[in-house]
Amino acid sequence: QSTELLFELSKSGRRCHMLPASDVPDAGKISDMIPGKYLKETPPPLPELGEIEVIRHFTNLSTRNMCIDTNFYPLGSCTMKYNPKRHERLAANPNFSGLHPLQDDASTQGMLEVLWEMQNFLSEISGLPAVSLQPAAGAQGELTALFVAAAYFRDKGQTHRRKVLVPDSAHGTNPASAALAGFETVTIKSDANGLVDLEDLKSKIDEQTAVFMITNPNTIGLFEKQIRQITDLLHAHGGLVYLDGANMNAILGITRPGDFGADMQHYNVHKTFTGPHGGGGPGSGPIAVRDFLAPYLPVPIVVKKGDQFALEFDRPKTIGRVRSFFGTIGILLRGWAYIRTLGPDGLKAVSEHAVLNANYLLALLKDKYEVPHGTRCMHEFVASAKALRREKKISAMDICKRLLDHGFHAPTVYFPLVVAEALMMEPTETENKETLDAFAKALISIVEEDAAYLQKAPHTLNISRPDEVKAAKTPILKWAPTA
Amino acid sequence: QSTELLFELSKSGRRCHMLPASDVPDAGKISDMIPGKYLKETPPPLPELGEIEVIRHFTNLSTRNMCIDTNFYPLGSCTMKYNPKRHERLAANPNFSGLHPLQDDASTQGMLEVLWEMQNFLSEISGLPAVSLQPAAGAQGELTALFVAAAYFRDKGQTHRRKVLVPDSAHGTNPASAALAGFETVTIKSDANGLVDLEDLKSKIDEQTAVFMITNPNTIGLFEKQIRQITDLLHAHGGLVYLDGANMNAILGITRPGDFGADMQHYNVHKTFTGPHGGGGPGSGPIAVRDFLAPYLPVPIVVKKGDQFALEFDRPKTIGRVRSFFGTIGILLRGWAYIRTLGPDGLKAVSEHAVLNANYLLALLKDKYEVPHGTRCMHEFVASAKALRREKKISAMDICKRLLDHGFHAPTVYFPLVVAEALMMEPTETENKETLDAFAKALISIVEEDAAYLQKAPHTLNISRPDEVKAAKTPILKWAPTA
Amino acid sequence: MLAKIGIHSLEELWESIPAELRLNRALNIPTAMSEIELTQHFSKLANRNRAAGEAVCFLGGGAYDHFIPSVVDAISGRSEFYTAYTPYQAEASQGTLQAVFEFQTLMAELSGMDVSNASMYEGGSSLAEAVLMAMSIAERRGEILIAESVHPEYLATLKTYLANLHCDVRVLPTPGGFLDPELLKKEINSNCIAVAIQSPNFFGHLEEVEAIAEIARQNKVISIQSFDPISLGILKRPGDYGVDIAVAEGQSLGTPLGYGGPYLGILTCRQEYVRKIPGRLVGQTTDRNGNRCWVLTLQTREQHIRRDKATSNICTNQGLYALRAAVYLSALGPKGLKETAELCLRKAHYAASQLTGISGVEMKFNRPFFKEFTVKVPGDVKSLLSTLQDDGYFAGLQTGRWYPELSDCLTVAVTEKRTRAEIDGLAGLLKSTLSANPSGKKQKA
Amino acid sequence: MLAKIGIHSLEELWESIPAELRLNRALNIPTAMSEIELTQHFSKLANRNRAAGEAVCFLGGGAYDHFIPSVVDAISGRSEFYTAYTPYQAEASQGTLQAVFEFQTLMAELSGMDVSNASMYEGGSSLAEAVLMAMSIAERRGEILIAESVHPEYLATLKTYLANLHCDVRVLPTPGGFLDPELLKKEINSNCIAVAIQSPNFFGHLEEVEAIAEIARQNKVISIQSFDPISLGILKRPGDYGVDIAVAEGQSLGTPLGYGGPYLGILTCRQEYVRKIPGRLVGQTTDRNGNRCWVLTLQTREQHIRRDKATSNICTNQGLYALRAAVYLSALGPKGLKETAELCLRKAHYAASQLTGISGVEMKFNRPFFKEFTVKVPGDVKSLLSTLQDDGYFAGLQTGRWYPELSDCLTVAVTEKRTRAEIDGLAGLLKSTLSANPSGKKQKA
Repeated sequence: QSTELLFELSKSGRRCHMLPASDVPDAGKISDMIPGKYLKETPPPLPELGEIEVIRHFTNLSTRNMCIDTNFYPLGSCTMKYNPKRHERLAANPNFSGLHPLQDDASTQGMLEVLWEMQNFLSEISGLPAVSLQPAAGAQGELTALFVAAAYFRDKGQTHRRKVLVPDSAHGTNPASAALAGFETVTIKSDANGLVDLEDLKSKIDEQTAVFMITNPNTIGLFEKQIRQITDLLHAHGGLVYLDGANMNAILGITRPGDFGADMQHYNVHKTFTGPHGGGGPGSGPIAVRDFLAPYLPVPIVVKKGDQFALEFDRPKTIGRVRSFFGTIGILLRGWAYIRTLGPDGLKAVSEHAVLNANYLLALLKDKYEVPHGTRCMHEFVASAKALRREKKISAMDICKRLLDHGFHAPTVYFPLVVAEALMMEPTETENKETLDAFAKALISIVEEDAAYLQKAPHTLNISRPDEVKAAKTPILKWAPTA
Repeated sequence: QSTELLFELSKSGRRCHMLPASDVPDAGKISDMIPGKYLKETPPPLPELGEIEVIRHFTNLSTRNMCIDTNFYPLGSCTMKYNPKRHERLAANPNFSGLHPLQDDASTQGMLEVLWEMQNFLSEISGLPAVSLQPAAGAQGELTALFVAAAYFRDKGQTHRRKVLVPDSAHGTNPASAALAGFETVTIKSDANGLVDLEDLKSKIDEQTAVFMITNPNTIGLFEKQIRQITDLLHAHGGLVYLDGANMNAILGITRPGDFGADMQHYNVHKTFTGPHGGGGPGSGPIAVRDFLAPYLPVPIVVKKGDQFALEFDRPKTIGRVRSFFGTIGILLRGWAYIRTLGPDGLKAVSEHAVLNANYLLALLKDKYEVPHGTRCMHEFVASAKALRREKKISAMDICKRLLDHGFHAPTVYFPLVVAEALMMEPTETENKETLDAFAKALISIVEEDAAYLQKAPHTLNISRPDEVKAAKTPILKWAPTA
Repeated sequence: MLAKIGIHSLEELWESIPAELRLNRALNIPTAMSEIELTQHFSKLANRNRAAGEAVCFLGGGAYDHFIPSVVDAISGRSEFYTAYTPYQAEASQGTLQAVFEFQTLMAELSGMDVSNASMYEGGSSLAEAVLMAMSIAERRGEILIAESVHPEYLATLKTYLANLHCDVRVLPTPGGFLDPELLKKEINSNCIAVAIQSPNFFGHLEEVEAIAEIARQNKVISIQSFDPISLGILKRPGDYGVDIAVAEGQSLGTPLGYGGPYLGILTCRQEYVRKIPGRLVGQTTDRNGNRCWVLTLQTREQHIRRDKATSNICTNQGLYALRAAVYLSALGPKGLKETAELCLRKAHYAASQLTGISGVEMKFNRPFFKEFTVKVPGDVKSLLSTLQDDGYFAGLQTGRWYPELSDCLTVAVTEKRTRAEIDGLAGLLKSTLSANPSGKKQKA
Repeated sequence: MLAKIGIHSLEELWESIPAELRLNRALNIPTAMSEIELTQHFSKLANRNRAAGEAVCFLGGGAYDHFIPSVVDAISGRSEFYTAYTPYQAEASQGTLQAVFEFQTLMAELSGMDVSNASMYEGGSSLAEAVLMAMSIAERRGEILIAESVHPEYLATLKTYLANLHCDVRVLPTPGGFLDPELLKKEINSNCIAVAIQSPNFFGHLEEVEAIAEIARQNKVISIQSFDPISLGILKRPGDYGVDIAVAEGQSLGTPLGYGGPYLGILTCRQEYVRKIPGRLVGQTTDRNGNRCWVLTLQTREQHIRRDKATSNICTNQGLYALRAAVYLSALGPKGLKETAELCLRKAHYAASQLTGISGVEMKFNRPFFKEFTVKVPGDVKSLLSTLQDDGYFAGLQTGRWYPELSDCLTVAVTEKRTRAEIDGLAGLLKSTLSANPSGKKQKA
């Protein structure tokens, strides 16, 4: 089907959505209501299309995507697990989706109860008592937590704490968030086992240290065994430990950040509690913190007074807001529904199966693919195509693109940065054994193929490899009639 | 993606939908409630699948279909026009979709008002005063009308009227319906112009004639100009005229069956009033009849008494029922919404554009494709590949299959039977000029291709041509473990 | 476009329609509405309906308030399924064809029968078509026996279908709430073509299917059973009993109540009758490359080829609702179906025990039942129902609407969705209503 | 699977987690619910909410009850869109990439700006990110001027974002209901980096965008406007006024009210700032066969490559809601957008005339407005609103909640969905309430 753009399909005079005539008494021309200097004669040059054209265009576009409902999607760290359909049905309930954010609390008691429960659930799962549901995505959750940390240190008069320590295997948002919260970033090395290099940490920690941002399990898929020593060290120096919660899927009901010494964490509701990813959002990034950090959380927080729920705004030490209105409700509702349908045993089973599947896939692959950091992992692991590249001229990217031909989305590549030619694979708990077997078989068959053939992959998709350099050199970011 | 069957994907112990535990007091074993002789120890051997497997399976299956939302579908006589999305939203309204069919009328006044209006709309559009919305599909509408005719003649003591006359270009359901209503079918020939051969009709009509079933515009896409003479002739002999309403899309607000002499007609709501076709149903086949036939219509009918609506069952001469409950409500609601959003001008515009599009397509094709019955048509026309077959060994079927490669669904082929190598094309009013141009271009390019290549078409779909003879010879109608 | 056609105005499109036959006025229907107006108008109409979801629904009688898992809507809402036509072009329709083939297999497994077709309109006409099929198998006209405990609307449909075919329908009385096999033995004769029953029947009770199928077999009469798909999670299947043709209303398998339609007709039969089966069939075959694929098959049976020799005129069927049923059963699996059936059974039996615990309320028939049952209640049933409805309960069907001799009865259906609190609520309300006013009419405040 | 891994129990999976750190109890959360139970429970919760659809909604303040055409839900409900991830693998994600490229183009056309990114979280943080972007353009720290008439929650967000960046936010008062350009001229100085306004502003009134952009330009200060997408069907666009960065809450473009999220942040700017734009960008390129295609581009700006030099940490954005906006605008087209805007305008002005026709009610500010306006009412606003709500009207926002000096005001929003009957209903009820009880408190029966 066609890939013409909306604008190319446009024909003057075509209409899809029709509006009713005005039913209020005619008050004359528009310029009688608003002075002409504010008005524009003609509306913006949007495309003109009939309904069949709108629907065919976007329906056909949709078929040019892989997605969880059609393909296995082992995108490490992104936790692309199946999104239960019951969540979609609930989130569409008009008595939830139709609430205006500025209605009074008396008219939103059902909503507030869900949100209040969600605060409690996230608190219990992290082992940290206070929760803010406001952040719009994981990265904003990180940032919010660092705002909280900055406010805390300011409140304590410790404005000299300017440093945020970040492992070299961390997500790229960590240092970016630190910078935006006004901190300087110090990188901590990984050791040969892929864990935080304790000696390096010790050498860099000092009285200027504000926060250590750690991902645990880390992005290599390993549990930081020395986590207690690390958190003790930070606390001994008056610093805080921030837990990047991107990998929470591995430890639900198994171990809790609050119990291993983290002071703050964010969640990716859309990963751990399976909000659909929407082709790049919306996310939702609630944070949980220790008691002494609670006063700084953004407002509002849901509180329960007797049997009534209310939004609490009156929190004098709050950092304020990181967005307007309450938060990414639609995703929070799905996360709440997920937790309610799984219960404590189900949540623990999620992590058990996520880790089981990752270890099984690792076991299937380890003879053919180098996995630099051991033969066991948590919910994901990182293979390296370094040797393949050297010996057979097969890069991680070539493997990825060829996997697409097999009907599998590619793993995360070239991340974390500490592994050369990294292929970061996270099968998640929702995939079955047959899928993992088929995926491993495809990966193993690929390394036997001719490198020149792989370099031209994919061979069966809508397009071949795009020219990314050209895209960046002279960016074309919108359609223009002459383009 | 895989085409394994559900049953092949099944693994013992997998579950998708979970049920709650019983919340009523335990009354013991099942066999304490129902004697063991009625019970089966093990449930039927249904497949066992997780939710991700169910969703991936059917989602991937869906991508192996062409449909209106992705492709042009010029299936003559089937009227595959675009189905507005607003209809789907309305039909899902829980206060309509959640009504039990045996609720009392007081609790269904909104529903009854819609149905009452729909009766009136269909009456006005056909020019026939009485309507039954009960028939489940067009074919059942035909049958119901013939039941009505039979009851009418029985009531009048004219049980000798045993014959139903049917043109040779008629839909196959016409004679089948006649047979099931206890009539004998007499075929009326078409003349050289593709219209009913008046002389043949005159020679066959007699006092045993009960009904003449006519499609107008007929399946060749021509308006039966002599329709008034035909209907007068029937009436003069004491017979009734039945109008097959499959082609109503051509004449909405232009001419009315009641006005040109028909006594009964059916509608295909899913064609004319754009209910989605669902991959082969549901349909909805209401009928409209003259006053003197109204007493025989199935029960119930919606009536309005004061400002209240009610189902009327007390109609002593009724033929009874052709199905349980009211009818195919979901499709009727969509049809009602279509009529309400188009209004009188919009409905007329439907037919204008349907006929305009068909004539335009005909004009584009007539130099390359033989169109045996003239250079003008109503909403559809029938081309013939007879000459192509003779000269280039290209059959109608080859053309069809090759069109699929171009991203167009095929026209109706080998129907009507009166045209050799028939290609029956109905573009409908919802397609735009660019689509018709592209379709004509594809059709024209095909006849220039090598016959051997065409005979192997399609080349780009999920499968090549299936072996239909094998399928019919030893039918495999269900999966079996050993198959 | 006009120029290409060679005309100058849209008016010329109609030149083949004689002027005197044209409608020279606008249709007398309301003027066009925008989507906003339509939505607002429809919403007002919706508020004049009271859906099953807004009251506690104990209504059955062939349409049941079962739960529909969200996966069913998710799949049937894909436009590749719902905006496709009948899969005439197999190469462009493998999605629908494979799904229907799976539906056929599921129906055969569910019913224990050998073969299923691609679906029928709904339960009532399925039964009528089964009888037509029996006539076609018998190759003669003759008498059809049918139990009075079959759904009265199915019976009415059957009578309409047979009205012109010189084939009598004889209704066998069921005073005990089921067809007594001894009665059948007496009534069956060599003129009979088929005997039709429904189990569980309209009153909710089980029929003696095994005995009836056996009597039919001995008399060379085709046995037809209309069944409840959900009940087969725990009950023996038509195939286990050896019936010849088994039909059903498939609404329970993932179709909304929808005021009665679209529903789903199911028709299954023994292998030997496969070429007599009405409607469409999907068969497995291979393509030219040897790949497994599916096509519409045995179409020669259908009316568009055999035309006036057809024994059924069914053409379009219920493709989308067959898909829904396939997704529903895939989602439930054997354990889910069994658990659903068991919940229905337990809750219905609990409801029966609670209702019959009320003074004056008793079971009408002493017969096993699955999810529906008929009780005798004191006073005027119609006003009793109306009172209960005012308090938020659709308490059951007024049995006397179809069976005048059962005018003191109420037929109550209980699905897996009903909770103990709802059942207790109904029982409590019924009790208080009856004790306040034994005539059943609530005194308005 | 255990054998393949080389372990004997699931417990062994956790051997890398020190035993003392493990949670040796079940999580203290409620036990699992089936879908049936969840549905029933959620339905009870839903009944404790009163949605905008169940009352007549005149609430605005950055979230508006606009109509959402059914095509929007139909497309965004396709799982190929909503269950896909960020389009990192371009070859397998052309659907999302092309849709986002179309979104970017639509946003540029809508706002009259040169470039749009792939979306931001929502309106408030978009404004904050626009200011961060301005700081990055200025390559220095300095003062940010912002009109008090900007949405108070956007202002709060901005302050939080800048709290640690040594950059002061100075709020310019708007006593006349808009930022007076003369005031700006006085307050602007060489330390300023950016000036931010919202038009239509929180009170519903238009700002003097042209004058303000001009003053900013003359002072080499970045001008930032937060706009209302719907208003641009009739109003001059940010690009027409020459603002540097234009942001918006895109909720009006096909996103449900949803109690405030997910919403859609829009960020557009002039071409010269393209490499300073935060968030993702989709660019057009060609594949190896020369076919036009789309990729994520200019990713070097993003934090996962620049890491600690990033000036924004935004990563995941609002892909699905950008898609919804693209479908919404495609469905409306230029005429639909204009008609929608005109309906909002006409109905809002009618509502204003009806409300100010009531004794004691008057416009607070004498300024042009689009679909929202602020009136002064007698008596206690909070109890007045509560009274009107009891009668089915969400009559407006209590302006004093954010502006204590406006405690006698009500801000009323009117979309194209509001009918004359609803507006008359509100006016009638307000009149009768006020005349019955000038304090605004309705006497309960």
